Amino acid sequence: EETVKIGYLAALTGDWAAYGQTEKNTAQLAVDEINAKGGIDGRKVELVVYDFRGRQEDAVNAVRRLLEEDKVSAIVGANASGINIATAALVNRAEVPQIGTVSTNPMVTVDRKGKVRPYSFRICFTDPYQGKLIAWFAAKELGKTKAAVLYDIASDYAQGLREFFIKSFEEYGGETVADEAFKGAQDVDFRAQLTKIREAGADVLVLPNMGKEMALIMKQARELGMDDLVFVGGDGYAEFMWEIAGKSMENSYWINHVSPSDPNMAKFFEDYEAKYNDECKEFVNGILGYDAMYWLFDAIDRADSTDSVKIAQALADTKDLQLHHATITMDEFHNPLNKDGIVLIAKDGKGQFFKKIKPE
Amino acid sequence: MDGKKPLLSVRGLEVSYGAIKALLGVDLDVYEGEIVSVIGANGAGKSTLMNAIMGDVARQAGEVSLDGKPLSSKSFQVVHQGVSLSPEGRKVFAPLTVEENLMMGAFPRQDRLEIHRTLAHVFELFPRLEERRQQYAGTLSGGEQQMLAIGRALMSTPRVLLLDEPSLGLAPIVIKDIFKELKTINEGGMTILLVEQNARQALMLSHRAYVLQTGRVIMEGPSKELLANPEVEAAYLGTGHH
Amino acid sequence: MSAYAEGIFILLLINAIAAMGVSLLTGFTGIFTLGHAAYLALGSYTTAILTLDYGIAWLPAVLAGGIVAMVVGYLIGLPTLKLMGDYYAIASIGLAESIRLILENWQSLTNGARGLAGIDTFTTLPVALSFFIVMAIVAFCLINGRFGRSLKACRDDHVAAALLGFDVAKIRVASLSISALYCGLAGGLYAGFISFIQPMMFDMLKSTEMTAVVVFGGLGSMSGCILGTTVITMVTELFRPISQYRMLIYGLVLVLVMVLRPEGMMGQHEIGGLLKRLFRRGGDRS
Amino acid sequence: MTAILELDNLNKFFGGVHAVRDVSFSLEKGELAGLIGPNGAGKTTIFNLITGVYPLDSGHIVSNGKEINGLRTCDAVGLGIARTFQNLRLFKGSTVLENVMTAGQRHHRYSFLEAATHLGRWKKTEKTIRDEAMEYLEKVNLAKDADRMAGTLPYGHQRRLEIARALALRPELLLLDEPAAGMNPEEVQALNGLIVGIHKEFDLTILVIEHHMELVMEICPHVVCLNFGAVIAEGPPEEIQGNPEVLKAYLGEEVE
Amino acid sequence: MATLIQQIINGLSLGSIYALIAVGYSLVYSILMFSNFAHGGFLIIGGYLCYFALNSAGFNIWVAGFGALIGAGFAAVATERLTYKPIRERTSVTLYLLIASMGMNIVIENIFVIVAGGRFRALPPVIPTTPVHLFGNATTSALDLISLVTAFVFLGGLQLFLTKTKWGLAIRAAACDLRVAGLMGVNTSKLISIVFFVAGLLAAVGGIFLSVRYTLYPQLGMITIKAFVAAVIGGLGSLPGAVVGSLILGLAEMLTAGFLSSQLRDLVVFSLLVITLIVRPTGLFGKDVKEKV
Ligand SMILES: Nc1ncnc2c1ncn2[C@@H]1O[C@H](COP(=O)(O)OP(=O)(O)OP(=O)(O)O)[C@@H](O)[C@H]1O
Ligand SMILES: Nc1ncnc2c1ncn2[C@@H]1O[C@H](COP(=O)(O)OP(=O)(O)OP(=O)(O)O)[C@@H](O)[C@H]1O
Ligand SMILES: CC(C)C[C@H](N)C(=O)O
Ligand SMILES: [Mg+2]
Ligand SMILES: [Mg+2]
Repeated sequence: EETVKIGYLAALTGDWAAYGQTEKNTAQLAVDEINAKGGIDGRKVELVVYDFRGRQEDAVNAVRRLLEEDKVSAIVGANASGINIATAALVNRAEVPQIGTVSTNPMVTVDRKGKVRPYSFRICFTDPYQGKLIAWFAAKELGKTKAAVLYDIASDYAQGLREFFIKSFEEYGGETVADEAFKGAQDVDFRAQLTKIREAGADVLVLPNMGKEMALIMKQARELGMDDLVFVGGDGYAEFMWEIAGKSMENSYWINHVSPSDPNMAKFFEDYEAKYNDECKEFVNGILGYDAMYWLFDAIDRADSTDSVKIAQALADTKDLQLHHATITMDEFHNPLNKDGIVLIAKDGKGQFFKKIKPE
Repeated sequence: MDGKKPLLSVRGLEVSYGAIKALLGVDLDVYEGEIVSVIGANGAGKSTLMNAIMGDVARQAGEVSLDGKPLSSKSFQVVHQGVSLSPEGRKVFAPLTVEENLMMGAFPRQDRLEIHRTLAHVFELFPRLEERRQQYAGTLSGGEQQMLAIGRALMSTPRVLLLDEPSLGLAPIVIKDIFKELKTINEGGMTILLVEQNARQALMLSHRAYVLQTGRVIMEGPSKELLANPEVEAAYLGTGHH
Repeated sequence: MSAYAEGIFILLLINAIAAMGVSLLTGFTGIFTLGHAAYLALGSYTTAILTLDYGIAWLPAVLAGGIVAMVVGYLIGLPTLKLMGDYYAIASIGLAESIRLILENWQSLTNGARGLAGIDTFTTLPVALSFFIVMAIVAFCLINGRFGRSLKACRDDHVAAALLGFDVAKIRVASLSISALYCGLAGGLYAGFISFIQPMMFDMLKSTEMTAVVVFGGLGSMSGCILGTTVITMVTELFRPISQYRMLIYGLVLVLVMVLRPEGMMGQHEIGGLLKRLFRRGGDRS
Repeated sequence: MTAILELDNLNKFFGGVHAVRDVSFSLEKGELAGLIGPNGAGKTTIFNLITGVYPLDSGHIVSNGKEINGLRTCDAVGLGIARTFQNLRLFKGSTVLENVMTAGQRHHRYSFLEAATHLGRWKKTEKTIRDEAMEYLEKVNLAKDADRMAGTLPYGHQRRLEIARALALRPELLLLDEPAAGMNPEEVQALNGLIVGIHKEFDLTILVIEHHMELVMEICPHVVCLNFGAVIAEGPPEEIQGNPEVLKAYLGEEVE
Repeated sequence: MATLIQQIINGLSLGSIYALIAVGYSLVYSILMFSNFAHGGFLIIGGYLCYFALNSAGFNIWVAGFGALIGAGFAAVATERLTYKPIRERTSVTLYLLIASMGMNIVIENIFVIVAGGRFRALPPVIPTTPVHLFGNATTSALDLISLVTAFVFLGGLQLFLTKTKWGLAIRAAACDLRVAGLMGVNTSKLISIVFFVAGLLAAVGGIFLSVRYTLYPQLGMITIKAFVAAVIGGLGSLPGAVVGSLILGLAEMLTAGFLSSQLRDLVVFSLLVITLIVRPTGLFGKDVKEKV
């Protein structure tokens, strides 16, 4: 019988290992489930996972290998916009679809001229929307007026989200009093920037970054005695941040794609726990990675082929597809339409559902 | 010397550098209170002999002993056993001052007061060194460095002092002084093994001598006899001055 | 050849071009560098920017990359190559990091730390091979003859070399410039191979690797450095799928190379010379 | 006859050390002169001043009527000056032959393009350089060792190789710093012959630093003696040998 | 004004962390004349040992901390015996040691990537990180003050040892010629082991401080490159230089980030390195011994 080879791009080591390990596990879970049911229309699924260590260079090499050596039909991952942007040219030239799990930057699916990249997809919402969610929450729900942003200049995601947030926040009448940058994967000391933020009198600090840096920032802010500053972060929220930031995390807010207490996901959490003897801590990556696989299964099924071009077409044609965490429909730019914005609150040592928001 | 046991004794010493055999079974004895010189052409293996006694190059075969006890194969232990070497080519510690170099010579010694007495003595012998006490050894002139190397070896007040070409690059007057000084310290009880290109002076100073040729002892005996030996004269003493 | 094997072969050729550059500087001129990734970076950025933003054809773009690297090498060499030994090596770390950070901060031109994606993949096997052959011939010709001898003189004893009439500073700068040219060209080809570049790719680790490869092959041996590149590229590429272990193995290789054969695989010899000797010896026997 | 080298009131300080003190003397073209003096008298320093290794603190160095103060080391050869070193400075990573070729190549040119391709004049020129280098090696009796690595030669041979390398520069003025150091009397004798031989054959002016009096007194008709950086005596060897100051500072009382 | 004071305090406190590490670099450099890039590796060994001793083995902080120091010390000695020593015995080119040390750093880092995983670990705040209010609004954390004091204590001790004892002299002699130092009666192997032990110990102290200040993960050793730069600016081989260089570097970084642009801070760091080398190759406190011809 013909098998379908699917590549998975995960950060198994490096700063993002926690995200990547979870995705790898959930992807394998999905594959095992589908194979247990006899595969997709009789085709067994084979998963090839490569580590990209959180670096574009390694991601590009891994994708080359997936395309040239393993000849996969489709690729899932990575979990960061910068990685997807770096690998987009390769997969589009090779005509193999790639689905980003939490890659939210618009450039993941459109090129520099604004044209859609035919083989690039994502399962999450995009940053113009996320920026608006954060701005709305900070301005309207928390009533903050003086925002500070501290963002990672080395990240496509962080740079984009910062820009979209500032634009929206000003539309909601707020003011950005401090706009500071750092270099992800290199900087660990943020006290200089935090001092400036303190001086600027900000009442909310917006963090559009990856987990490690956000955790260090929160920790150092509290150490500098900035006790009243409220943290509102983007979808980089991760449970591993508690280990670094500890109590400094408490009562921070996080805009995100999914909720850990989503009843539709209960079975997923159970199965995960049973298989890996570990709660699915990075649940955002877990859920989106899992559903990205199911989305792909569905597309392969509809394409009725392992041909990557046909699969890509099927992905693009997705309409009202019921997945576990949401029902998705692709727009012309390969972004799912109308996804929920969920706010998590960091409380009692873990991330909890706070509320669903819908900005006007 | 008959009947007496040698202080330093070398038996069947062999050393090679990779494929090159530098010493092919050397026997040599130095008795307490003696000055013994080793002469021989370039590349005969004189320096190798000295270094092998010190354990600074590996001995492939043979034994070296001091007072009947084997000498260690590690140079730092040999020094503690009472043998020290002024190596060929000066080898001073360039970034240390003259004084620090000399204090390094006294490393194995514990007797602080005595050390300062020896230091004063070395300065007496080489007044130039005292003038340059705080100068970095690396910036000394060639001859000054040679004086420092000798002084440094003296600082350890060893039972046996090994000198590898001490006169290299020194002014004639200094050579004379040094040979005189060697005689004095020898009379004071220090045993000396001396390697020299300046064979005539070495033979005039020493009690006994060995002639080394391509890794073998080809002649040995009282220095006076060797000095008078026409073969030695032709091969090693030259005809020029001195 | 499968596309994948071909990819590794291309990478190998590119690495070998860079290694020849480093070898010229480190092996033949005795200047240790821990910053040559910077010239790789300059070459690849020049090529990438020229092809992406200015629509210039790849060949002139690659050549321009080489020239930019060479000019920067020259300008850097003037003030810093009076430093000797370790101190130049340390300075080269600083210089390379500075260049990398400038690339990272010059957002409008380089897209900063996020890198440039979607570079045309023009470095096919014939392209890489032709570059390699030309560059290798030039390298071998240069080191055999007056230029090679003057480099070695500066390497072995710069004071004596000066007294033979060599302007040591000038020769060192010339050596660095040529070496930068090689790395710049390699960088341009690399950009056209990998399709995505980012300042982080040209960090200290990469620089160290470039020098280590040359040491591994044997300082003062051109063929040795090519051999060294082959071995190290193969080892690291073979272990790419098990990436957790790949870096560990890479580190171990570096250490083992230094511990077991600090004189390198080829010592100071060239493959040609060894073959000749072998042949001669064989002839004697018969 | 003009002076090929004139030192006029040279002074050099190292920190507090006045290493060279108002030194003046000159060498006529074609002379073979000796420079002697106690250790640390400043002999090597004078060589270093002449060849631009150290900058001069005051005074003038005139070569062939031209003032050459502040000369860059690498320009010394251009003025016809070559030297050897008290501490050997060979190119240890090159063969004996290459050492000499490296010096000799300055008299033959080919372009960078020819160097990078081995086309054009390359082959012929390289052959000439090699042949000439072999001739110099034969002069110093090292031709049989041409393919050995320079560093593996015995000490005395290395000294001769330095001389061959200096000769290949085709200098007018050759400065030798303790060429006989570490040699036995036999070898010193041979060296005497070599120096006298090249002096004649290449029409050289030679200034030699030595502590081996059997060398200096035998072959140098002109001897300069330094002490504490200053010239204390100058003249023919017989005169120097009898000079009480030289005796006291340098030779020691009784001289044969 | 308040900002300036705060930034200066930030700079000094960052500098004091660098200082702890830089002293280790300088110590090894002063004897073997090479920059031991494996120092970052020793640092994370110290950090992880302390972490596991506290969390898995349940020791109290004193025992855990002591164990970590000893452990890292031995790891450093083992590294020296297994890798540096054979190299040293074959060649005198110190650059080989430098490359080997970079290799060791990669090895150690990736051993932890494999055995400890990529997760971030935090040492419980064994060293208090509570804010300490200095004047007005200016704050620093207790940890920074302790690390500054620790750096000075170690520095003082080492400096006394190196300049006032004959072993210190022996270290400096061995630095310039190991064989000849042996000929003076110095047991150079033992001496070098001791130096590495102390360097490993210092690295572990740095590792524990860093883990508490930031977090513990395999790539934590990366920060040592800054400490290395500081050691060079101060003058490799000079311990006071290492401390002064570190404080200068910390200040330069924080003031650049605070008043110019945070993106430029590393550029300033490395430019400072290059400029120092060009103007004064041996750094602020290094001594310059010229080669005699
Ligand atoms: N490190 C080395 N590697 C290889 N061969 C060596 C080494 N040291 C010495 N030799 C060789 O060993 C032999 C003996 O050398 P050694 O230095 O002992 O001679 P020597 O009698 O001291 O000569 P000299 O009078 O020149 O000092 C020589 O042939 C020399 O070439
Ligand atoms: N770079 C330097 N720094 C400090 N002092 C120096 C330097 N070079 C030489 N000296 C000092 O200058 C003096 C002259 O040195 P020089 O080397 O010229 O002596 P020399 O006459 O050649 O002696 P020798 O016969 O011993 O070689 C010496 O006392 C030496 O210590
Ligand atoms: C894990 C997330 C912070 C990733 C982010 N949304 C990105 O696109 O890069
Ligand atoms: Mg000898
Ligand atoms: Mg001299």
